[in-house]
Amino acid sequence: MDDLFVKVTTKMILPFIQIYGIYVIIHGHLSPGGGFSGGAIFAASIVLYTLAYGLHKGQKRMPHSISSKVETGGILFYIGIGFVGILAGYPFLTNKAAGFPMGELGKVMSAGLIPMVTVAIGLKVMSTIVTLFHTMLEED
Amino acid sequence: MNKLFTFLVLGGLLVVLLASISELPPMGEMDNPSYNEIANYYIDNSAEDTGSTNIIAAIITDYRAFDTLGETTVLFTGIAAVVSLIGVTHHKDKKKEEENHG
Amino acid sequence: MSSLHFPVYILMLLLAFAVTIPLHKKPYGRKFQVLMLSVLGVSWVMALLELLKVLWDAPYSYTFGNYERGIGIEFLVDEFSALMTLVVLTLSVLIIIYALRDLEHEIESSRMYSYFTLVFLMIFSMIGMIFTNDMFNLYVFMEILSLTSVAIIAIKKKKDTLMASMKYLMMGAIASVTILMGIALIYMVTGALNMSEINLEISRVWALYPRNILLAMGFMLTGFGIKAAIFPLHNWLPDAHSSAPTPSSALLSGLVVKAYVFAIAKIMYRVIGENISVNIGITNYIIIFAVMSMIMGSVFALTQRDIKRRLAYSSVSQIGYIFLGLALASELGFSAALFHVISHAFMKSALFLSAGAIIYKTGIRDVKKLDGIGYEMPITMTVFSVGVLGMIGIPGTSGFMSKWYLGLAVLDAGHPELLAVILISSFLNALYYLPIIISAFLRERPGKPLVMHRDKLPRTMKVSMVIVALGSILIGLFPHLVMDIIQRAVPTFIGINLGL
Amino acid sequence: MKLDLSLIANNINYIGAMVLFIIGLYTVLTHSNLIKKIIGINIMETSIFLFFVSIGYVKGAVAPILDPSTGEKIFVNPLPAAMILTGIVVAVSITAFSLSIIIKIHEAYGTIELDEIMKIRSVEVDE
Repeated sequence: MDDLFVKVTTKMILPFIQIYGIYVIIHGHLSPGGGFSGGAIFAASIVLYTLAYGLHKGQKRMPHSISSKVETGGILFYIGIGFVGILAGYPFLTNKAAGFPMGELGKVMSAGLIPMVTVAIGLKVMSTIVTLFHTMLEED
Repeated sequence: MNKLFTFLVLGGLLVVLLASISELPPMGEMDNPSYNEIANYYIDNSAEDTGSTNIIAAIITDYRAFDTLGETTVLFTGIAAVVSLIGVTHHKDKKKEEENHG
Repeated sequence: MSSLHFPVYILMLLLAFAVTIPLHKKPYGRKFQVLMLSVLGVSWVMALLELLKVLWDAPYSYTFGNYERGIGIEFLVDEFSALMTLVVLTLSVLIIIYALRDLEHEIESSRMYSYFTLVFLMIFSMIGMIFTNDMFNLYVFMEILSLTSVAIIAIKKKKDTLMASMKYLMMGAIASVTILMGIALIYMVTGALNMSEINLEISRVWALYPRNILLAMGFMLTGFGIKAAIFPLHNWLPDAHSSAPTPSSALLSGLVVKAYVFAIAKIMYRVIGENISVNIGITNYIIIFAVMSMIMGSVFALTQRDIKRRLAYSSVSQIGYIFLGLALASELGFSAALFHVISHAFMKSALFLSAGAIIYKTGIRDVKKLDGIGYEMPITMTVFSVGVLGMIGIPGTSGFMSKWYLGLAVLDAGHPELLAVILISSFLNALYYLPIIISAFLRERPGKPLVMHRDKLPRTMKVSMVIVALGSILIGLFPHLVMDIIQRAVPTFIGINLGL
Repeated sequence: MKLDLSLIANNINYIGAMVLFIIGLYTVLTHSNLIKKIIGINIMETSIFLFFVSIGYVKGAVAPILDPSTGEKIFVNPLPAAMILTGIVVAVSITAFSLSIIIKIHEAYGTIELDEIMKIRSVEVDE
């Protein structure tokens, strides 16, 4: 895959895909989308980069040491958010009653734990898809 | 022969399934049993309870957030399983040690 | 009250530890083993406290996210699920202690971290399946369990292991899909996912949509039948359980299958309800399949020469006992089935661990070549004999007690012909298990005199095997310890159906 | 039973789901290529997703996203859609893992056709 057109086009559209992915993640609680779809879109950009530039450069973009930390961190963050509910005297993963800031309906900064969880899921999904892709490529 | 047998069995199963459709609740009706007070609760109260306008996001990350924790764990399990099988080991220091000793 | 949160603490401790294992930079070694065992120890203590609390107070429900039952996800912590959690954690601790040394021979050292990640996720998902009172949550945990249980077989990376795990994964995926279809059909008519809510709703809608419930039960029983390896759907189990590393075999045969059996028990009695289950006639079909499992599993086991395959086929027949108890739809039968879940977990783990020890030391898998092994490895063969005697049902072992309870239940339900089936199956058990012990203790291997040796095994393997065997004997001598708890839990399953 | 066309037209999604389910099962059972078997399992999973989402569908309703400016509307049932999101992720994990097993099987046997693998294995047993 050593094609100049592919490489240049990839470089041009990469930021747009990534920004779209971030947008979908951040607006997960307001519009269709959310952590899974946004994470998948973001991961698609890195998969595209790896396809255009080869495995070696792709892995430099998303090294395994970072992606494994992101995966672990995503779940630990999720568990941590859940324990906020217990610390506040409510069951696991309580949102409103546990004192998360609710904000105003329809704004980006609202809905308590939902955006936080969505971001954690988005990061997790992104790194998982990229790691799966890279691991399977490495095998060949 | 074997293929024909499978074909017949699955054909029979398909007939049974299709015949039973006529007795299922019809699709798209407002008064279906599944469109009950639980679904209405989510629609009516999600803005109040969670402050999210996307009701599906409210369900997956708040009402049923524990499911989603399980789901992220499924993803983690998937990647752990794949890495356990085909991953290049990332504990390189260990490997080097073995080479030195061996 | 913070002790309410014990199920969450146990689950989250296991999950948090599991996800941090891949980050360990140091090579696998002593420090990690100590850390792992201490995490398991802490969760074991919490499970014990949980059980004591439930016995002391009462069963309680735990709803996530401060929502009502039905809106959010609910955990129902009753006596039996607390006991089952304790059993799962006890056996997991012992099997992991055994695995510390045994695994070195079976999988690459660079995969150790991966293996323990998967095992911890597996324990996590089993405990989740045991506690949950929500259909879809059950499905999610079940998927984690089916992925991890395949992965801890495939990790050995031998040729036949790969094919066995592929088969297991295929069957497991089909089973998951069918179970999800069943959940969808039930959701379609009840609109609820919470098991207790469905139970309230279903007696009302049953008359309106009988075909729907029947179809759903058909799908779900097929799915769980595949996962729990009931007779015509068992063909993945012998390959998978026999080719896996020994600790995986013990975990899979002892615990994983039991988690699925407990799930089907929940669905038959807590979700659909005893009356409807009997009314649509599925219990009769389950009795037929259970009887076929009991007989055919033993018959297949007779023909196997590989010791682990023989044990695996024996699992098929023992699962038949459990399903028979479940299908009787009476309190006695149900409690006998739950008792056998626990007693078989201990017996089968003891058998697999001791068989694994024989393979570890001598490399012999053929049962015909085990002559005189009892003198070479007396402790191992004693543990094996305890398991075997339990399987046959010699008085004083836990297997005898579960057969006793099952026999009483069968007579109580008015099926004396099934008693004959139990006896025939026990006889077949004796036929394929006893020769192993007899040749091990009484026959001489050519060229090796019958001199008593000490087992040349790592201490961790010996200790864990002996404790599992002692647990099995303990349950056999004091069955009331377990039975009382089960009998207190049975009313939460049977007889709660309000309508009809 | 008289064939009623409106019955078919009204329940076309359910019929489609059932047919897809059987097609998937047929693919899994009859094809000897392992990748095709995985595709079959994916078809079965898709059929369940179709079935589940159809349960939540209501005629004339819109996607369950509140819009404070337009006010009250009929929404479809949000719960099945939320569950299907989880189901899709589960399906992805299973597919990824089974593909990685297939990679290993190809390494070990040099083929992914089940009948050829069986032939190789029977030869190995004979020896």
